[in-house]
Amino acid sequence: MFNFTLILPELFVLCMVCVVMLVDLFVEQRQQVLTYALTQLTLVGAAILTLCIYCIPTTANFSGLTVHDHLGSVLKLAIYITSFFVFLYSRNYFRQQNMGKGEPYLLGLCSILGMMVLVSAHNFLTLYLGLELMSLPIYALTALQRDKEQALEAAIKYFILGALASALLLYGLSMIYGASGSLDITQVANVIGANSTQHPLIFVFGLVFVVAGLAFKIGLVPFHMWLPDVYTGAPNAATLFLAVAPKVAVIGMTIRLLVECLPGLQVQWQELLIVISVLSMILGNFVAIVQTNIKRMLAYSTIAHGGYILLGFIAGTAAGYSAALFYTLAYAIMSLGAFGIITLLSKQGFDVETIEDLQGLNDRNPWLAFMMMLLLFSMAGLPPTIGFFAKLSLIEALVSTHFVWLACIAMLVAVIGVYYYLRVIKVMYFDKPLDNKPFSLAWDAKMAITINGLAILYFGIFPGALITLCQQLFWSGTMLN
Amino acid sequence: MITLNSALIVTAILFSLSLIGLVLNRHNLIVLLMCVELMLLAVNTNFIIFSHFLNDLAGQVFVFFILAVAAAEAAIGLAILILIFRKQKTINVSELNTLKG
Amino acid sequence: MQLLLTAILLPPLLGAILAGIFGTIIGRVASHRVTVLGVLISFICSCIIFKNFILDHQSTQNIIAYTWGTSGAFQFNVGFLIDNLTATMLMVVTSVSLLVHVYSIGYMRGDAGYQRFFSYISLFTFAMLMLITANNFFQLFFGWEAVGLVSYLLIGFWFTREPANFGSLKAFIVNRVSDVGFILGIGGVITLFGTVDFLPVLAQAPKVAASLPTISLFAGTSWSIITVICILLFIGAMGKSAQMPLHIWLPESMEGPTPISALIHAATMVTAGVYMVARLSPLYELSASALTFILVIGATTALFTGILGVVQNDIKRVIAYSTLSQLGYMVAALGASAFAAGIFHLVTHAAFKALLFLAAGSVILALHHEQDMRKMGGLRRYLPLTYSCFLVGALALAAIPPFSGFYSKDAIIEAVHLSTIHGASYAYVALMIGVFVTALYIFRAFFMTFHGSCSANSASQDNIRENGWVIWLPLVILAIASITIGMIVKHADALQLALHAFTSLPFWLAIAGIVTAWFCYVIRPAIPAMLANKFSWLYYILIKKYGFDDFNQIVFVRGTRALAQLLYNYGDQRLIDDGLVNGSGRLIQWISATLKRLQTGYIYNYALAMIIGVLALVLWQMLIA
Amino acid sequence: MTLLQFIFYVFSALMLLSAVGTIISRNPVHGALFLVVCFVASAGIWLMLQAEFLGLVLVLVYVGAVMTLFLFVVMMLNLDKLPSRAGFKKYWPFGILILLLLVGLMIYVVAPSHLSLASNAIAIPHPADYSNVQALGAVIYTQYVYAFEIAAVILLVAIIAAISLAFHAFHQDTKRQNISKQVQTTAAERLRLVKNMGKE
Repeated sequence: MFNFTLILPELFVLCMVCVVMLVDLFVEQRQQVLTYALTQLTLVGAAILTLCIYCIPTTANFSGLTVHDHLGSVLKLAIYITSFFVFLYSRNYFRQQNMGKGEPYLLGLCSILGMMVLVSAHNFLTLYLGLELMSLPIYALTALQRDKEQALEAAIKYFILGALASALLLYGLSMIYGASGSLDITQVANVIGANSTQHPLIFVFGLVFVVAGLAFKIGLVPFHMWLPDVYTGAPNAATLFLAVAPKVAVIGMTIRLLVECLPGLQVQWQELLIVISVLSMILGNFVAIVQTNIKRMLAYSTIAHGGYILLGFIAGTAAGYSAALFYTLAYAIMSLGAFGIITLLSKQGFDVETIEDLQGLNDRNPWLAFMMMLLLFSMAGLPPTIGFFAKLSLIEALVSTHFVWLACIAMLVAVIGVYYYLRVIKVMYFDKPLDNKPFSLAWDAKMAITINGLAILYFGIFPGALITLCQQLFWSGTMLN
Repeated sequence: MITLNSALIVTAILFSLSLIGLVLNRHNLIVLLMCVELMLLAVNTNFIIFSHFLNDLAGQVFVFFILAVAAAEAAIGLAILILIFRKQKTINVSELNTLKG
Repeated sequence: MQLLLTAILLPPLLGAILAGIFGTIIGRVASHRVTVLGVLISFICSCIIFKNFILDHQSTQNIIAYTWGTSGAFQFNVGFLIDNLTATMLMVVTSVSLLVHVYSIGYMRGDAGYQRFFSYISLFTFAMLMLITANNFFQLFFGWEAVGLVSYLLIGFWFTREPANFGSLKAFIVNRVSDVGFILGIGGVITLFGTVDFLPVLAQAPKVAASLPTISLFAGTSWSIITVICILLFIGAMGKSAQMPLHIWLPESMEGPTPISALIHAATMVTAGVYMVARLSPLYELSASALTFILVIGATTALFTGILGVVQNDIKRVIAYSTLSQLGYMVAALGASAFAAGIFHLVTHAAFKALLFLAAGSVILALHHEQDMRKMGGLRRYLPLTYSCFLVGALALAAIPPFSGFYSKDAIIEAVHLSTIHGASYAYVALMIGVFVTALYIFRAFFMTFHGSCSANSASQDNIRENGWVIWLPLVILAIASITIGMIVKHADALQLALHAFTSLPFWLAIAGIVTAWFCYVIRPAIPAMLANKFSWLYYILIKKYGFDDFNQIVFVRGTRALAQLLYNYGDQRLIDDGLVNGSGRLIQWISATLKRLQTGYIYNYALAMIIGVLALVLWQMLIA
Repeated sequence: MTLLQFIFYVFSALMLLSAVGTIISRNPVHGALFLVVCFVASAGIWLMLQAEFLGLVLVLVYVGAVMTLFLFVVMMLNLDKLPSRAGFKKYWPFGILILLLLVGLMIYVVAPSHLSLASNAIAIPHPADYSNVQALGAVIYTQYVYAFEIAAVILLVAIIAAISLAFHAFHQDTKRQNISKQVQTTAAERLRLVKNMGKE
């Protein structure tokens, strides 16, 4: 009933949280590198532990509160890897912006623990706790730049709207609990599956609230409004953190809730998601065009990407889910690089904010500009980058389930999207820099950004392995029910 | 004998009242935090109602944890609120709109 | 096998990358060394494959290296199909490429774009190898386009020269026109067979053809789909293999460096069309109409472009028209279903045409880039080696036994003679006259260049001497090949065939051509001028190359420009720019700005949006439930 | 109407009215106090629904700790000026609309024709010796121990976050006690003898 081997990664991260906290208390300000190193070590260790238990077959653990399966493990690995890069990119930023000693790392690790709980949750209770454990540190992280009004404003907006979304989600979950009599994902799925033709209305009622909660966390219209403000106002490193791994975790949660728990209500949630997805793609791409702030522009593009991810769920087939997951991973890599570069470019007392701040980046650091170009190409979905394949597989899944009109809309707005990505490239390559000083990077950051950028290309040219991995996760038999 | 319908309708009213509070309050940030507490109270009551009528303890356990989380949430929310007051000397919701567009 | 193929394909690519990207760093010598080494490796590996398949008769191999992508039931594979045809082509491509690489070391010495040149030809070799090893249409198309691209780059290699730019542009555009046919053909294959791999397509073809699928291209007409696909694919081949009327780019391509003319525009790339048709021969066999079309086009090209060669004065252009004519022979062989004869001629032609080009290049180099034959003459004394090599090439081209050209051309003429499809008799006559014309123009060039009085000014005469070994060694090797290939292939009855030639019409036609050339350009040099005066209208037509260029210039170029101007003024500027682009741009801007205003910055508005959103969705779901 | 029902409605009314009070009060102190009333009333309802332990916890933890925290913060912020209720006056019909919509939907959804549970679920009254605390404790520390640990981490996060946000250490004008310096002090530093120059 209690198999501690299967939660070794979580246990390890939890222990390391305590270690980091204590170490951080007793080391001097200038030996901060220790906290950083321990944090990265935690991620590496957790990754190794996760890989060690990867092959253990799917098991429900802790009386069904959590589940060990390949989906969870893959998502966890994605979370470790992206977070590793996030900390690497933000290290200097944390130091220069005076965001405290070890707090960012500590909060980040707690949040990562929450994500781990979230993606392997198998009960509404763990789902909720994981979600909150993931979100609460991010609220704090956003406000950690305590002298900046915008950061505080972003934090309180994020906090209050996030609490509202949690409450909506809980309200929905309470309805589903009431109607099904259980909190366990498998049991709820069984109850709903039992009378699949006619559901009590209360299920649909609860479902809408659940979808609203999920849509808020992914950042989808009309629950998206926090997203541009938080992305813009938060310190660049916090934006970087909250744009990447939590997205992956929340998509994992969406899979758990919609695909594993509520497949019986697929007809209903498909309808909801279609509306939300179309609105998101349109609004995200349109409003991004008129932005002058690069973080805000990317925030709106995030909304659009969220809409694209939903397309996979709308398709409602294994191919669709795997396409959605693949898109999510692709998006994680892309936004990791894009926000990473923005974070790296920020100097003491100078945050990269507007698109003009990137002017003539090619003259200052051609490699960085090239990487940014790759990332933007990928976001725009141009071959031979991973973004292209991600979009392609989504469209394919849609077309094979006869949502051709939806695929057409997706392609159309994607074309509009290309415009604002290209504008950034134009600014980087053809405008004169405001500041002629060459911009150099530390070796580790340079290496990380190179790996990140080349991953975009690598998975664009050889997407086979990753696609196959995503597909295998949704083969029947690998899931618990 | 309390009926399920009436109990659920009461919590629905409580839930919508807290939503209204969130939307209509334009001046005091702290009231927004209180509205969040109200919302969670409505949800909690919902769970307890269902737990009661289903004869299932799981709902109560859920409430137990929601209470813990809500307390943590309140602490963080208030901390941010204090920071804002320190920086801007106001907690007026309608003055917090530098980020927009 | 896969390893061997990798060893064939990758070294030229690596060489190209090294010489192209790091050329300035590693220097000139290292650049040619890496590229020559790369091609040498693939040559050696090709020899192994050649031995396995041709000599040891290994069976056909179809290898799928890796799956590049999947779209529905559709797979894009990178794969290789190796059989006798591929093995032969590998041998031709790598050997000629190797010799040209070596030759270029001498020919390109001192050129500013030395590294770039070697990078290009190595890249070309890679692309050509991809083309001939492909096992599916997509990879074939990749190679097809890549060789076209390199060809375009190399024709315009000296991009400061106006004709070079013009020539490269022309080559590019003509090939694009034919590509339309090719792509449509591939599309047809996909729709009809549902796959792009050669083997399944060819295996299914008879079954599919038996059901007589038809398509209505124009209202009321009904075409066999197989014929349509074959002709569309052949249109692609017409562009690449320069068949009338898409031949106009090949003479212009002579603006590139001479080694390129030898490698790309004589021996390898232009034969891609022939290779493609031969590769798909089972498909073509199913359509008699397509074969007739091919036969007529091939024979026409063989005769009429050959005639043009008679009036050219630029030595490279003469050989270029000769290439056109010989490609016509190959295509005619394909049309007569003599695919083996066509490929045989391809192989022998590769040897002697490369030889002729390289010999001409040697002359040009010795005369400091002088290409006009009227300014040459009597070079026999100064360039004895080049002279004899050119003679070997010319004899092979004129199909004099026992030189290699004789065997292949004889096979083609015999096949056309025996063919019973429509147009075969026309083709036979055209090819026969072509034999005479071939001998005439090549010996005309030969006599004008090497015999007669020396017209080069006396000051530079002393400077004319043979070039270094990197130049003459490839010449000698190719000359030996030109003499022997035919005999090696037909080893059993080579002698018998050669003896038989003395009683056949083509042989005497060729001899007549040589004698005519000798008489007109050595004995009585006044005759050509007189004839030109007397038949000035004919001469004019020939000089104008039957008016193809002018026709294109007037109808297509000017017509297109006028149409483009019209479309630009009304379509582009008014409708698209003002209406659609700017209009939709303005619309998008307006929508964006409006949506942007919704983001007010107030928490309560955000919360309101969420609440309205959730309530609207609930209401909607309740109403439809 | 049974007595139980009557008590339920009284508590419900109290809860809802104080909720209204919370959201419309101009003075945050009043708002917080209304919220306390609301919590207490709902704790009463929870008791009636046989969730005795949680009812008590609500009063103890929520009213006793969280609401105290709220009040504490309100006092600390020292909001001298009471804000106007302009927005409320203008938009309250809109609020009523939301209320009616949601409640209407709820009534529709939980109508016995749509929710079988509503008509046939009958809560079984627990025997007199039933201990809600014991039952909850039994599952929380066994079946739900994983969730319990996560909740503990969440509370830890709350501590870390609250301290790292509100702690003033990085500001130079903060007045702080340096205990080691305080302990190491010597007699000379403590007492300085000043000669009184004024009068003998």
